[in-house]
Amino acid sequence: MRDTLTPAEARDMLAAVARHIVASVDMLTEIDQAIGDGDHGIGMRRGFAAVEEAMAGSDLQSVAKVFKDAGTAIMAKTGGAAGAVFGTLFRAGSAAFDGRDGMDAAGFAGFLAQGLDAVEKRGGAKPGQKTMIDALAPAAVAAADAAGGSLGEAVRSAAAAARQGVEATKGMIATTGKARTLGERSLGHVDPGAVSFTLILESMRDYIAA
Amino acid sequence: MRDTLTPAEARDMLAAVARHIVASVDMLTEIDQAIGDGDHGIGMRRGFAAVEEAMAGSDLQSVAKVFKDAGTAIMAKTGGAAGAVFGTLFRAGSAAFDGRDGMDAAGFAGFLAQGLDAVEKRGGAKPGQKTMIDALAPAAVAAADAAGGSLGEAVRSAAAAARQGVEATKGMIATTGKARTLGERSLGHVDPGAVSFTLILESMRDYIAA
Amino acid sequence: MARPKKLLNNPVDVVSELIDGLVAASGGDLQRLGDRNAVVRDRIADDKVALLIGGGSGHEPMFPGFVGSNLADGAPCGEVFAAPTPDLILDTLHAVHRGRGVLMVYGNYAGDNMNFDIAAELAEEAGIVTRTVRVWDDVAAAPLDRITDRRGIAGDFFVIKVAGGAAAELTDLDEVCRVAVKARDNTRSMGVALAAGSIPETGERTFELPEDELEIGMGAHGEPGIARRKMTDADAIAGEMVDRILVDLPFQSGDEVALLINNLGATTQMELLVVTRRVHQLLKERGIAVHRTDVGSFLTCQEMAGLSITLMRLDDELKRYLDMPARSFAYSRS
Amino acid sequence: MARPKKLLNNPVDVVSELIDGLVAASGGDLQRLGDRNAVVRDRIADDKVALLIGGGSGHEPMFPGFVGSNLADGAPCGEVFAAPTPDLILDTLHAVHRGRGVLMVYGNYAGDNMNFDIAAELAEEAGIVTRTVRVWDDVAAAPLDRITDRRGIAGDFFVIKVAGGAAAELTDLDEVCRVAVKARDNTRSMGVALAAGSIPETGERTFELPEDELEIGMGAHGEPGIARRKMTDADAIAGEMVDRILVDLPFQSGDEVALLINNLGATTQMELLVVTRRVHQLLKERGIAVHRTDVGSFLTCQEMAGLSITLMRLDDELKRYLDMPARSFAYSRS
Ligand SMILES: Nc1ncnc2c1ncn2[C@@H]1O[C@H](COP(=O)(O)OP(=O)(O)O)[C@@H](O)[C@H]1O
Ligand SMILES: Nc1ncnc2c1ncn2[C@@H]1O[C@H](COP(=O)(O)OP(=O)(O)O)[C@@H](O)[C@H]1O
Ligand SMILES: [Mg+2]
Ligand SMILES: [Mg+2]
Ligand SMILES: [Mg+2]
Ligand SMILES: [Mg+2]
Repeated sequence: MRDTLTPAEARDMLAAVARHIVASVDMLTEIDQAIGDGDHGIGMRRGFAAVEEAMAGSDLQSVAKVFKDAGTAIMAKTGGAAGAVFGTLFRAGSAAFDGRDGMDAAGFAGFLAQGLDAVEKRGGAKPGQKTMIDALAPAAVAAADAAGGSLGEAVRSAAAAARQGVEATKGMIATTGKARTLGERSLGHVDPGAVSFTLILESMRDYIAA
Repeated sequence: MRDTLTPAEARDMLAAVARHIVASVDMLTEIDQAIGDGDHGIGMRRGFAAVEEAMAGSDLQSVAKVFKDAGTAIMAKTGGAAGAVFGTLFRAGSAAFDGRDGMDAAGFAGFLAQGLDAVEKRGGAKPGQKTMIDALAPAAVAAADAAGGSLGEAVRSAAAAARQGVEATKGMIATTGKARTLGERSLGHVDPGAVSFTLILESMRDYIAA
Repeated sequence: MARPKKLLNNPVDVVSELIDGLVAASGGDLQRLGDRNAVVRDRIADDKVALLIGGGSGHEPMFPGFVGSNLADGAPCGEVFAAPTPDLILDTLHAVHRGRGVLMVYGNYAGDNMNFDIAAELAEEAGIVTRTVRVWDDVAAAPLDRITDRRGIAGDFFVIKVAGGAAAELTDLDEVCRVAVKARDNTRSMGVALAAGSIPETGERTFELPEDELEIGMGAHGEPGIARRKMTDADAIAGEMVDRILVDLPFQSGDEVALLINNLGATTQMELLVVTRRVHQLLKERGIAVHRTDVGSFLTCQEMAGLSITLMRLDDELKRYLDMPARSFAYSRS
Repeated sequence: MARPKKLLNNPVDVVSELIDGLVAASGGDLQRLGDRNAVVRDRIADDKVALLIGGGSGHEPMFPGFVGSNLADGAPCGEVFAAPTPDLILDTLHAVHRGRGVLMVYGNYAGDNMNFDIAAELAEEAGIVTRTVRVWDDVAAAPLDRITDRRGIAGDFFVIKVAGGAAAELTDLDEVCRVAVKARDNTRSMGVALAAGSIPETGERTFELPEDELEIGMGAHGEPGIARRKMTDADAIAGEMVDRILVDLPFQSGDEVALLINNLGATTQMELLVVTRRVHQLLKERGIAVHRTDVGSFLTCQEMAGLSITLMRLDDELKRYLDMPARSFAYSRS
């Protein structure tokens, strides 16, 4: 268990995240078929395959740079709502690592907080509208609560909060994105973007724990 | 059993023929689905529904007129290959009754012979090409052979020959009409127009026998 | 396979209703022939050689969608997949005739041939001179030595476009006919079907194709083609089709052609464009120059999935008439 | 329900391949942006206000089919059903910019909004002025008091046509934007789906509809509509759709409108025309005059069966730009 990640470790972690997302394409697509247009999996695969490539070429200057490179790759390759949302999360969130040598719990909490802020500004959605924000917002809260402790603990606790957030989206009626017009019919289904976000955190958690 | 039909009887007979064809729409359509474009039944229904109407309004001047009126109705309403072929059969064939008071065996044989001649000229098809000609031609031969006898016998014998002709079309490869490009795949299927022609004769036979 | 779902009223009235829709959409350019299933242009120039086209319905926009300026003057519309009756053809013929005779262009099918021939004979009795050009562009329908046994498919469009241009400019029926024959003789097509269309009145598909197969050379009513293949990629199919088309005329290096990629009904534009791309590549490899490309629904077969490829070899005269501006429901070009 | 059969190569390359086809078919009028998935006009007048349109692919001919003269100047094309990336939008924006700013017109979807907004911010940093008009014509997507939550569907076409005309004539970006906003604000649409389309890369249909039902208000990606109905006749469905559209703006007796009957993919032209006929009848009954009617495939959803109805209320200004001649892959008018 590492408590502060070097830029190289952050890069390896994001490469592992990328592989995990790419491997989840079918599950994510299926979820989007239920309440969206059925392309979330293939979109995330495009974006995170690019992240894996970008990580191989990332120059390890800093954790901020590594996260920003990941965000740039997502933004450039994913397309759709997910590309803008996850690209914004990584690019805006990366600023939380500016001036920090490595990635620690406080940095991680800052990443989620600043990422959340930017995503809300970008898309205008708020918690409760059945988007990835419903996993991101509770994760940000949990990480802030754990910001004084270990990185492993902060990420674990954020991932658990995100997973709960995913469950909570089942009870929400979508009011943004392509699920918007489903109305009540969106009840009972989880939000695909929220699932993707949670997979990202869970995969970070597993990397750190390993 | 009538041996010479009056114009009124000829009209009633063709009305009965028309009802029989209209009632056979599904069977004829199914046969055309196998080797044609699947519309033979509905085409014949259009034409023979018009025959029934025309018969109700036919002026009973002569058998020739009654048959010609039927042919005109078929020509005007059926469309497709069948409209031209059966319209031509009735219109050209009706000339065989010119100058005759009623419809007897010789007139009937002339109807088929002159009708056959006109249909061959119109469409350029010859026996063996898997068309209604393969029922019409043997029926015309049988009727000619029976032309000296009773009308009932002539029609019965022509209908039987037509039915055999239908069976024989199973062994033929279509070289005209929409079944043309089926090639060997048309083997084993009967020709829809040949079936229609046979239904016409069988229905005449039943009317005369009743 | 499930029956296709269709948004229709009583299917018996479908031809009449679609003509009403076409006339409404034309904004006055088209008129219906009384209450008959035929359309004629609102204004036809005096002394013009008339161009009459037509055939069975169910192939929209063919034929009525190509009645318009520098295109056809009128079209009798038969019931679905059934040639129009001689009466209807004759009445439409009378409506478009302007004293210089009528050229009739239609697809080469037994039903159309017989019904148009009967109408032509009746017209002749009424003193109207007609000429006939039957389109037989489908190379899959018969070998070259029996070319007159071939069906007319999307190549109809090129012949109509050229004949329409010629009929707008030339004043002699035989001259217009000569140009149309030249267009016909230089046109070759082939189709491929992935799934069947259906006839509204029966609701039944006109053929069955296994889930993993396609048929090359399928006709516009579902008449069988020349080969079934396991589903494979678009480039392979396009290659096989182009090969069979090129060898037939034959088209040769140095030729200039017009290309038509026709949607048989339910195929996505995406697929049409992928095939367009491949055909362009193949023609370039063979040294054949593409003068112009049309992509879209020209001769459909209800909701049949599939497409056809048509090539017309051009000379200066064909090019001139093909390139003339035109305006109709289904084809407008400036 | 069986997976739709498609004639494609590797579905991952489908957008790139369809753009090659489109550029080939354009005969030089369109250029591809390097090896990117975007098309731009071959010649764009100096000093012209540029019109940029775009969105996810899979809706062909929307958007790239409407890049042409008096229409749009360029279109970045996202992957199937996915908004284009900011990078792609920005690069296309640079390619069409001629110094007078860029109007961006696209459908109102979260993904498009965010990606185009990011591109606009980056453009601004580079000194290029942009304006945005999001099309939200789908009355089924949200109530009128939340109109900015509505989706953009086939009404995109009217806004593009009018904006394209305005951008060709007017020299001020804000003026072009004003006209496009007016077009958008006077446009209302609704769709009905009978069967689902599919995404090439997954091969799966985007929704399931029982064999005997249709869905009114279905979105262009299969987003649910407002009502499921048992299959019924075309006139009943057209009536329900027209009612909901008319009441929304509202369109009133004395209004003059443009009408668009759009094929969502696999529907026959026969069906489109039957509905065209009915909509004309209904509008006539309501005292609404139809200035022009377009029927065909404008914004499709792969092989979805169904259609949409769009009305735009006209004034002299809108009519003028709508009626301007235009020429592109998917829309030519003289
Ligand atoms: N305004 C928004 N703010 C945050 N997340 C959003 C917003 N709109 C959509 N999303 C997220 O994007 C996901 C859909 O992504 P994806 O399917 O890739 O894009 P698209 O909706 O363009 O098909 C949704 O599940 C949701 O989590
Ligand atoms: N040239 C021809 N001569 C005689 N009969 C023909 C000819 N062509 C077709 N037929 C007959 O017409 C029948 C088909 O009729 P129908 O299905 O109504 O017309 P279509 O082929 O136009 O769909 C064939 O079964 C055949 O018997
Ligand atoms: Mg999606
Ligand atoms: Mg038939
Ligand atoms: Mg037929
Ligand atoms: Mg999407």
